[in-house]
Amino acid sequence: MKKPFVHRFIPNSAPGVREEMLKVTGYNTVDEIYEEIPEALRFKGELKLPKEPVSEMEVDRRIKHTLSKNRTTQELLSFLGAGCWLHYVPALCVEITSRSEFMTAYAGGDMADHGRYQAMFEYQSMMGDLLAMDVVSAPVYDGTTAVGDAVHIASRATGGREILIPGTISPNTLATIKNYSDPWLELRKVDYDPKTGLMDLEDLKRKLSSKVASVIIENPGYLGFIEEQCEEIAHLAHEVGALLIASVNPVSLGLLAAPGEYGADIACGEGQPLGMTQSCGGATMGILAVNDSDRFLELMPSFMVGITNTSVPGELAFSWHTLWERMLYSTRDHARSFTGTSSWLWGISAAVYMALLGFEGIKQLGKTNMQKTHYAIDILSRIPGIKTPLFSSTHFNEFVINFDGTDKNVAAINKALFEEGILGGKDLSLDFPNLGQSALYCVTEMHQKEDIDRLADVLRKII
Amino acid sequence: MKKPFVHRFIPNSAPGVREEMLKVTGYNTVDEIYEEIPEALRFKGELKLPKEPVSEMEVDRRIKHTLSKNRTTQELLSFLGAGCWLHYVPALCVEITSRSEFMTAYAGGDMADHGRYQAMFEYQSMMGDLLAMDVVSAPVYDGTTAVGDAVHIASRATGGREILIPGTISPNTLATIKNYSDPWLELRKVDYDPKTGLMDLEDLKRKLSSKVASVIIENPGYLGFIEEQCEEIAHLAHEVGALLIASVNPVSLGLLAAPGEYGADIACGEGQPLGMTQSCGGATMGILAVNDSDRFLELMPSFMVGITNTSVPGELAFSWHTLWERMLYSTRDHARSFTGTSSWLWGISAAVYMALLGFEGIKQLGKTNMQKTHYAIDILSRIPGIKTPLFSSTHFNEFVINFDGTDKNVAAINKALFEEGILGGKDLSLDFPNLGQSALYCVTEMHQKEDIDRLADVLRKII
Amino acid sequence: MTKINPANKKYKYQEYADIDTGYQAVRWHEPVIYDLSRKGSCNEIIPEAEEEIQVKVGDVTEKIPKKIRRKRPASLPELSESEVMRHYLRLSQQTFGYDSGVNIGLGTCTMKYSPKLNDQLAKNPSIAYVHPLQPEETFQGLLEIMYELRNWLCELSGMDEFSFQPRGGGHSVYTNACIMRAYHRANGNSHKNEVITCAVSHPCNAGCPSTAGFKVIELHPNKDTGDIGLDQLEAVVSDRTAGLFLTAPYDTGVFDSQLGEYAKLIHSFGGLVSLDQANFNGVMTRMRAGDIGSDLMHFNLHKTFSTPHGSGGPGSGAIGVKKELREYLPVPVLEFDGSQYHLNYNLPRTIGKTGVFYGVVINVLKAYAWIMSMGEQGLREASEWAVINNNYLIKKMLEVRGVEIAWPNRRKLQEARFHLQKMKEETGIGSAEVNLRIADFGVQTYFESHEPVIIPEPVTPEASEGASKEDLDRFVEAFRRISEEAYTNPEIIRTAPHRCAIHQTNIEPLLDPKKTIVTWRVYKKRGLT
Amino acid sequence: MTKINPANKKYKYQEYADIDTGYQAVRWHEPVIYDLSRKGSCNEIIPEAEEEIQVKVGDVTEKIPKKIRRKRPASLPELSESEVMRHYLRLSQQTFGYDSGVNIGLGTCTMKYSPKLNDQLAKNPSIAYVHPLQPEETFQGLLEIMYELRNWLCELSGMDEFSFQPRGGGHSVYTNACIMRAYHRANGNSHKNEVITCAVSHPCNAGCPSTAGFKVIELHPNKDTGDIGLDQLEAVVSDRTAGLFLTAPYDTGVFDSQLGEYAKLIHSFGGLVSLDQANFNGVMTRMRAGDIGSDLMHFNLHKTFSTPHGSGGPGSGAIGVKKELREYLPVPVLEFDGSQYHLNYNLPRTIGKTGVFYGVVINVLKAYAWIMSMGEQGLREASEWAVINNNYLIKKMLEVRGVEIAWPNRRKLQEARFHLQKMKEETGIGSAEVNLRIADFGVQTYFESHEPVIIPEPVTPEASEGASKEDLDRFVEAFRRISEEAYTNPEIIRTAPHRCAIHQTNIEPLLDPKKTIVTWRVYKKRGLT
Ligand SMILES: Cc1ncc(COP(=O)(O)O)c(C=O)c1O
Ligand SMILES: Cc1ncc(COP(=O)(O)O)c(C=O)c1O
Repeated sequence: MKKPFVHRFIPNSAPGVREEMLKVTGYNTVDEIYEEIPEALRFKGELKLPKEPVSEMEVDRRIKHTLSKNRTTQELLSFLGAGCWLHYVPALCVEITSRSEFMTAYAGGDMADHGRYQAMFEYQSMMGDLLAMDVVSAPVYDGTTAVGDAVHIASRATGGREILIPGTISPNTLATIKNYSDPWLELRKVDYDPKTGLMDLEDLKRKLSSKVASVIIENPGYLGFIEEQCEEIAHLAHEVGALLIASVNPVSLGLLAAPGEYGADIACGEGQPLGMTQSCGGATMGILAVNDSDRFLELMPSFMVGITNTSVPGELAFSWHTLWERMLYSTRDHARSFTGTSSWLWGISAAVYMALLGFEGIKQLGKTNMQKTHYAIDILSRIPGIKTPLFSSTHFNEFVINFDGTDKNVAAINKALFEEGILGGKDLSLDFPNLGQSALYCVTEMHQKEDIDRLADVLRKII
Repeated sequence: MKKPFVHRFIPNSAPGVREEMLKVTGYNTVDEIYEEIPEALRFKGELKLPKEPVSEMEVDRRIKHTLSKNRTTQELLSFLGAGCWLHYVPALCVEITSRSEFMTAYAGGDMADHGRYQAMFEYQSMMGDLLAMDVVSAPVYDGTTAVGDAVHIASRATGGREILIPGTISPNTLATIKNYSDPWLELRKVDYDPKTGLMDLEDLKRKLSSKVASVIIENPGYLGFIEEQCEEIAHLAHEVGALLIASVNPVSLGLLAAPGEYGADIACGEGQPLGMTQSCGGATMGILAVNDSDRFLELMPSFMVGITNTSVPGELAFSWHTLWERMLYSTRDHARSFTGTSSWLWGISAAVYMALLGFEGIKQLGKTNMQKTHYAIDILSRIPGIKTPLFSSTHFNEFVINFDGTDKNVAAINKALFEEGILGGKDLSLDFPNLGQSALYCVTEMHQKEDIDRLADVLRKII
Repeated sequence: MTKINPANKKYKYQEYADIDTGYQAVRWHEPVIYDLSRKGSCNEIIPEAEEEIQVKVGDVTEKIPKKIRRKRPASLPELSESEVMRHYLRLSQQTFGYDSGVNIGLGTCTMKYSPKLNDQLAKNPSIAYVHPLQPEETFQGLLEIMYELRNWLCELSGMDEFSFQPRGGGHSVYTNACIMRAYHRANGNSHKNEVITCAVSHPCNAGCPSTAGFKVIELHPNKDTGDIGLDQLEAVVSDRTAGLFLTAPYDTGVFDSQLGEYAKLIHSFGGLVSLDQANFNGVMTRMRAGDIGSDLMHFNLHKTFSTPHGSGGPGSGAIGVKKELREYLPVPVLEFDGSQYHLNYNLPRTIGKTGVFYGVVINVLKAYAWIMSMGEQGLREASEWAVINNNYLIKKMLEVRGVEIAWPNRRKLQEARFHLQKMKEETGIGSAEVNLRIADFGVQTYFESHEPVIIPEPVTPEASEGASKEDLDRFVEAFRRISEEAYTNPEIIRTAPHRCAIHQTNIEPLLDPKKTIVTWRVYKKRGLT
Repeated sequence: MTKINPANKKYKYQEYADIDTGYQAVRWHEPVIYDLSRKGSCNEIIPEAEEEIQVKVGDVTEKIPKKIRRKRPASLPELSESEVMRHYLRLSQQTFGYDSGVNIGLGTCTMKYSPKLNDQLAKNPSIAYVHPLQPEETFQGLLEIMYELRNWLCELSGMDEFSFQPRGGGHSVYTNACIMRAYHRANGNSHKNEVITCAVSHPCNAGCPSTAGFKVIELHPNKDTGDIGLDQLEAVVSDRTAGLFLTAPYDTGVFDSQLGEYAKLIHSFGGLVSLDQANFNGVMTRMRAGDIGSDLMHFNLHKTFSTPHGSGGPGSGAIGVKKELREYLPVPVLEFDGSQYHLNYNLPRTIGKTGVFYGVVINVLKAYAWIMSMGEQGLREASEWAVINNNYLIKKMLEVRGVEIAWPNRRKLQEARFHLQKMKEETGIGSAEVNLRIADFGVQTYFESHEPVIIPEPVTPEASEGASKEDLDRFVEAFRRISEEAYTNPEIIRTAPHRCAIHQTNIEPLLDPKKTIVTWRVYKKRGLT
């Protein structure tokens, strides 16, 4: 008999249970069962792995020790955004998403897991209101994959093969959708106005044709400015039968027109600002929505929780079986999507966030962000050698600083800032070489006036 | 109409609700109701308080900022114990005690709150097993008040007026029970053997008489040694009709005899090691238990959850109405206790802790503590000028270091240690002047070998 | 809009059960944890000492003298981690917390929302991992918070100094009794050994002075006014009077109109006044104990000041005293020298300690965060809302057949005492029975009354500012439906609850010390009898 | 010892309801959050900008061009904080999580205990407050953890490099398909545009290559063996074959005995093999994808490696490739130079990105902590237990009347496909019906089968090492009782559930795009039809 190996994560590993259970199975040893794996395929070598189990306390100690090598945006003063933002995470978002039931549920039936289906329906509904869109799916992986999904929807809906994208598109999004559109679609950049950053409508018109499946806009743009021509772009796109995909920041929608208001057919975005910590970019959720049109509903690739009734009159219920046949699970070899397990927990976080702040709260949040951002722009723009904002449009909570007027490049400036405990904005010189030595700065509600002043002081000192 | 003041903690503060509700009440204004307070008693002055509400984010920011001025035993290497110990807090204790239902429930009925009553019964049961006592109450405030309660029980059970206490008793406990025994009882210290720290049985015999209500022992003693004469002390006490009160460290009971095993009539202790963080001494629970004897049961001052059945055959239930008439709520002007709201949440933590570790786990924990402590004693005792352990008895996880052989006092040594990031042991020179320049050191499972080695190195350097 | 189960208006309950309420608690039928035990299951939470240490010191447990070694292993249950988690998760779900739903029933408890932020802040390592005996300069942040709260509470109470050492309301009143005792002794007045209280103050106002050795004189409220009345007080006050211990407002909801006169009278006999303001919730910014003659008083941070009730604690008491009594406070007292915060132990007349260290510091933090969140304006509004909510409740409750109120002539602040004497007479259903049934409606049970039960068949709910109109309506609706049942089908009530996790609990054996069992080990030996 | 409600053996259910199971979920009848809205309620979570800033910049929102300003306020619900808390607390209680109870039903999901420590560690500010674009040297701790996990997964899989960029299993297979596409293109083999998979591999093995533009050939398992068989494969493989996408073991629990041969065959045609080892749980340390010819593969950290399922994510995929394919991986790849960890973006042949940043880093941390907790020994034992538990379950399930198993001649590892064809024939009750009823027994529903449904009336539970014998017995007991009902009183099953938070859901409208409603705003407009 094998010496029992009792492990805290294996209830049956208590002494005696193995024998008792093996007896029922009819096998003498578990190796007998493993004979099912052909001899040749079985692994018999040595693994370079830690051999022994480690106690909980020791795991805690070691990992905390390792993590303590990280420096954080709580300790450092960070102006990094570019797809992952430092927003306040309400205590309730943490409380609710930490609830064991939500944290550990998975794929249970409509009735057994009714609570999380209702929560997800509520996420979809509130997000629908925020976006002014009628159909919202459970969150997909992240904001970039949401655009990827949107691109597929658009091409299938229109039959078009071209996707027009803004010249200022987020490099992350671009990299992702490059894969997604391959081999179905061709991405073509539309020029932007170098002064305002806005989409060049003339160039757009030039590139629009019946081959175009959709036009993508980002609002606010990756470079922080507000794209104000949404309605015109929608109109131009629709004229040639193309769709408008609007990728938006949900916390801007208290102030900015909602995609549904300017005629977007598909809306997407990154939901991380809705109650998720930065987590090194590891806590994200993709927002995906379409208008309530038969044309798009069945093209949604991801789970949607629908509302329905039950055998008891008056009782409402929620189910994830919504249009099951459109999903990968059913379409299989003809699928045009792959979203399975995605980001439901963060959808619940977003639901809590929206319910907690309400529309007025989100509006106020937007205002706070804009005011702080404009304060930063204002005082930074006074620093000799600095040009900001690089674009003349209105900015939401990110903006570009150009350092060409100094004798330092962004890398050097960021290094110098870091020595003062500041994380400077994202260096744009690689992704946008035509912007010269520019960096993308982000200011949110989390920045105090003195933080911004400190940035200005230090910048003044080092450039 | 008053401008509505909408606050996130006041659901009705939404606009319009006040008017609607006041109308139902029949009053025009709330001031009309307040007229019930006689004019002369009403406050009309100015309060020096922050006027305006503060947003959640701002509260979070300010308090984190203030707290960041603290230095912690995670960052500093701490050897402080003396009533509040640095033990590992299992993740499950945090998880369970953070559950909203447990965190926010209070005084609901047996059936509405059945879960927490069952949890409390389980705490009592597991603690009873650990102590080998048949009657355990829900936790009282802390380990010192538990001794205070014990003293009352003993005097009421025996009619005695004297309490004999160990010469090495914890100063905190002593201070508390001085109040508790006033005016009912007289505390008399029993000498201890200066070599071993153990209770001087000859002195005990001298002081024992029919006037004695009880003898208190601490095990391990406040000064860290194991009191090994418990059985003899119990015997001697019982001979004169006095009771034995044993105040014990619950995590020592994997190794040390349980109070019930050596004839203690009342057991108490501080439960903080059972899954509570140090929290500046703010997370404590008093363990209180007696033997299953009619003599004591009704003298228990605190809530006890009893087991019973229900109207449905076979169903077990739990109730806090146990012997209601013994409680303050009923005895009122003849009460000999005052425990109301106490430390139930920590009782649940302790239940989780005991269930999670099991007896074997607690035994192992004790062993780890003892081994590390003895390792510390061993290497520290080699440092010239240091005498440790001051007492020759076996130690559990605390021990006394005497620095009389150095030219520095404890205060100076602790200061020097602190400069190296070490929190030295508790200075005993005030509470135990006869021990000279001595300090009480604590070593637990949380100390790594290199921590102890570092202490030794630094001590060697500074003395 | 009453929100009892709106979707369910058309629900044919009868199909599934004979008695429906629009609510059903979860029923896990979860066994006592011992019955989940599996021999040999264990969880490696704590590691063994490092190899090197083990080699160096060996099995030091053998150094423990035989006679003091554990003899028999404790028969703790043995489960694996996930099973422990599952078990307590289920028990938590079978617990009706504040967040779970309407908690208006629990009068005198001041059930209100405990902000989650505050709970999270209290777990911050910068407080969780502070040892109380660290040098003061290493936890100035915490001391600052404590000192600020002290300042705020001084303002709110009109007192001069505060201590947070007591860990609850009873603990506070007791500590105040100890201070009173010390004060009279120090002034050579050891003969002052009587305290006066009243039957509608929280029982600890009688019990704590008694525990501190005082003889307690208990007055009853006047049948007509609900006050105790100066006449009664004059009849018992004497040179032996050490002090007066009263709750304000009373558990009955009556705010004694002559408090000021009582204080003067007591003072004229050299006594002190200790006011129990655990239930301060209706009068914040409206009255201050210190202004109306209190020498000592206390707040419950776990009531008015929102710290979570933790299933029955940790609470936190905050005692306030006038400056003359400061020197008697338990040590240490907080001080601020303009730049640093200190813990002063050097109080020659201190009563010493009534509990360990500095009290429930985590709750001090939570109360501090709560007041900061409210601001003075918020505190004032909170009290107003407690009062409006309660008066709304009164009006609505009195519309329910069989429900009456004590001292209807008095305006009530944060709570009121109702009673069901009429219902009892007419149907046989009284308060205890209704309380069995009410949780079936998905609202928390209610507090009936402290002893002595002066008003028979008492019902004492309390609607803090945390209650919404919808909550109040739901609570009243439950009462209305139960009243209907009382008059039509009282058997439903007598056999209640039907919608809780378990069924009607038989408390009879728990009232008999011969039958009482509070641990599994005794249950295993004796079983229920 | 079967622990279905032992106390309740003598419980007269009939008194209270006609159908009892020893379980009842909570029923809050909680409205949709919009129906809890109160006009004007709001919560000050985020402050306004500081006075000075406001004064300085004014209302900058007016700078937003009119045409892009929000036109109509979103009609989000308005509740106060405690009401939001209560609502979601209740919804959570109406959710049957892993910790809630037996989750054996969910085959292919590998439901196991997610250690709470790991969840807590993932909230540590040292990870929660790291921005992905910080300089590498400021998050070496995190990179170290990622790199170590990479090393461990390389060992466990026999692959040479890992990427954590995919955020789930489907995402992983898709990313692998992109790599395969890039590889063939880079080698001038753009004509290789067919992939082969089989019907009992997870659907994403067909769907993801399809999404990546491949033509997908789907084989069916052999009726007798459950394998696909070399003959079938030989019949479809060709020069156009880009690769093979298989799950191992199959969803049916069958471990294809000819995997090695398939790989050789595919390789001989210049194709690649991508193995889906999301369900690695039964074979850890027993077989390695890399050793048996896989060029690409993936694990689901949210299955085998214990990261919590989060109600449907975040999950985390980990894709492993052989060194020849490293250059195609999404960027950045992790590197270690002996002292520092790096994120290398400089991979000339990279497919770029399939998702943002570095993947679900918090799950990487949790998986790392889990493997550390287990050690190699623990991993091996966990797999053994998954296999023993499953085989125990098989034996017990087959004792239940009407339950049969597919491919009974094959030994099953971590899961098996049962079916109820006999029960359906004999009683009219099939798998879908039983699945309606099972949650009434306080256990989670079960996974039936992926499409295509090759085995009619399928039932696919999976007993990971997290299941106890008692759990297994309870699950089987539920099946036994339902089977009894099927043969005696099938109406109970057809009208089920009776013990859940709600009643039988009508999914019919949700299968019709004309009727489907997924947001409240549309529901308010149209209502259910
Ligand atoms: C007025 C009053 N005083 C004192 C107390 C006692 O408080 P505790 O339970 O914290 O001892 C209470 C608690 O209900 C109370 O309402
Ligand atoms: C074998 C297998 N492959 C792939 C997947 C898909 O994983 P995900 O849901 O993370 O996309 C699953 C999930 O059930 C699976 O079991």
